[in-house]
Amino acid sequence: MMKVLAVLPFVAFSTSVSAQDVDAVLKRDFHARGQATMDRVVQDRLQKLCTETHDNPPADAAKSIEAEQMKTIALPSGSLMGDWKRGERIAQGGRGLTWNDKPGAPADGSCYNCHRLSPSELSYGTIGPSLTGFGRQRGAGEDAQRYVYGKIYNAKAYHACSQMPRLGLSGTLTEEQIKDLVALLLDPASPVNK
Amino acid sequence: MAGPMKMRATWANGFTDVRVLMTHPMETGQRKDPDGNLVPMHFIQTITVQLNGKTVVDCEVSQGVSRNPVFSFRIKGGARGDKITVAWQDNKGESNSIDSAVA
Amino acid sequence: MDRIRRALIGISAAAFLKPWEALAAWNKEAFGAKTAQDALRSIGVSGAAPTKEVLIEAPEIAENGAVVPIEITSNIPGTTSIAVIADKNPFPLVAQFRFHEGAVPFVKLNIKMGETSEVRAIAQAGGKSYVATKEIKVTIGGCGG
Amino acid sequence: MIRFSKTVLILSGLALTAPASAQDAKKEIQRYRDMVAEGSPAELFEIEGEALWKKPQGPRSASFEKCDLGMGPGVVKGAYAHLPRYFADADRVMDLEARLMHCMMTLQGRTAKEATARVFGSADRPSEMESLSAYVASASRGLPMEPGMSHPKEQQAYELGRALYVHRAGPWDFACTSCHGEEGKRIRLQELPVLAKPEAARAVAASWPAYRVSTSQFITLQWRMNDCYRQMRMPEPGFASEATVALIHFITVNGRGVPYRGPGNKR
Repeated sequence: MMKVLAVLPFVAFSTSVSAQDVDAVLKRDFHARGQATMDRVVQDRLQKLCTETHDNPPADAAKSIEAEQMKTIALPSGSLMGDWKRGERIAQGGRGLTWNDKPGAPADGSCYNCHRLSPSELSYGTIGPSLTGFGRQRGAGEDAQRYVYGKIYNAKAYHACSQMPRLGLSGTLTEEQIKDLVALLLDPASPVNK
Repeated sequence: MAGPMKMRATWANGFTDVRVLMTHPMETGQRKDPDGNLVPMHFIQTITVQLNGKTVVDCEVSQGVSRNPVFSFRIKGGARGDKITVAWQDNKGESNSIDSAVA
Repeated sequence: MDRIRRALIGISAAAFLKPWEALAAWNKEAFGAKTAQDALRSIGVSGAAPTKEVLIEAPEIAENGAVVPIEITSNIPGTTSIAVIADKNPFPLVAQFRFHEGAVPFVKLNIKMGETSEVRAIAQAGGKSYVATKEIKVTIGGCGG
Repeated sequence: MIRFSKTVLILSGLALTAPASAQDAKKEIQRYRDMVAEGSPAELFEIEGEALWKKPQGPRSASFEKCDLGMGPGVVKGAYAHLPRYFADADRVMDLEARLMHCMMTLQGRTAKEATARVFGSADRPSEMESLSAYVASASRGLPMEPGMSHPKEQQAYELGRALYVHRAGPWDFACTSCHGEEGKRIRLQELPVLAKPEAARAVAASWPAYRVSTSQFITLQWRMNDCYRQMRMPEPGFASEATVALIHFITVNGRGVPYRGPGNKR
């Protein structure tokens, strides 16, 4: 058995590591630093499900999680359109919540890390879909505003194992900042829609 | 004491190619340290390249050269075993030099 | 101080110089210039003629402005110097190289660029100046590695 | 040794217009990386590291010259190519930095606290660990990467690394796979290797540790793990801990067989 293992490292081992093992390792090997406290290593129900299923949860489990996450989204009353210029700055920046960020200081959205937005920005990521022209295609109506606000606040309400952070629920972005990002995506004057 | 330098001089097809690495912060005087204090200007200003003791290239450079500078020069002629010397001096008067034989 | 040093070097016997004592003086005025024009004036260049005989080999997009590799070759016979200027840098003149007998007018170096800018290479030969220009875009990178 | 490449002069007169497409942009960025890699200051760190290797340090005033990196006391050549591996004297799997730390404690008589007080340096002051890593890694250039995979603890470390790689946690719900899970993706302009796959892992195994041009620092895989977890908004992993060594082992085993050509160059 040992010999087989040695020459075939890419097959599954009998020495498999359980979720409990990983939890114990994280609790032992990681330590709190700055605002990154140890409660962050504890998985919630969603994180457990996505880890166990390699981000492919069974449909019913996904539905139940998505419904649960949808309940966390509290839409502010009135217009959800903020200022796209401030939104562009929030989309460009990548600060917030790390152990060397100042606790309480405003965070950014890290949007360009994963998405293409304003076409003039050449340095954009591709983990998420391109959002260039998003408002041109979707319009800037109330439904579009609600969808974008909700998606930024808690992307998991739409796809249980989305790789996009729950930027509102996690306390990363404020209501005002999310509105500014809604404007960046939907405002006809935003460079995203030019 | 200045950090290390490294040089390689190679002869091929009638030319000697010289590549030299220098350890130097090349501070612009505009960068702040983690405590928010400006880091004073500190950068190499002059460099000479000599072949067997005779200057073939001399350079004046600014803080606009990247940290840990790397330069390549080319000399017509030269021969294996010739001595190449590269020396620098910075705005604080610190200096360093290295020599090696053409390979 | 520089002038005193230069004077001292002038009177000392060349045979006893340590390598760095043969170093040239530093053109404070040119390197302190805040515009490309002022820098050029300070190194004695006016009305440089655009040319294809000075080649700038550099990427059109630099992933990081802290290190922008640039390689310059002058094919103009009798080239005695090459200056490198990044127009939008706070101090545009980055370097000036003087080539003596035996040197090929060629240099490769890494420069800093604060933002997207034209980079110029100015070659001097036979009392005339020639310029090549290339725009280099500076971008924001990922998380490094 | 300086990797010297002949410069190409013919190209420079061409292509003076701005890149028109994403394809051109990609090509230009590759050209940028190639040109930067031609003159890597990584070699300056190798020189520093060699001096540190030979310098007596700690309460016992000992150098690293009797440090056993797995090939016998003092053998540097080829040692990096066989790491991480199981060490019986410590009864655990160690990567290069874990082993250097072990030598600091057992040979030089330094405490764990002192040995890890400053493991990640700055541009102004590289850490001892970084310079030593540059030196030791450079002595494996050209040799195939063959991390240990025969001891049960080596297999356990690999499995722990695999499990950590997909483990989602923290306020942003990230796992390694959030960025390094799908091929062809990038953050900003940085391509993201899928480290569970041999093709991508080989490039990593062959080139780390490396000089990072954006910060003028020499960076190691321990630094990479640390900074990834920072950006995942997680608490800090212990330096050379079982968790970080397991991840490094997972990546290196996935990329094994490739000749080492580092220390490399990173953006």
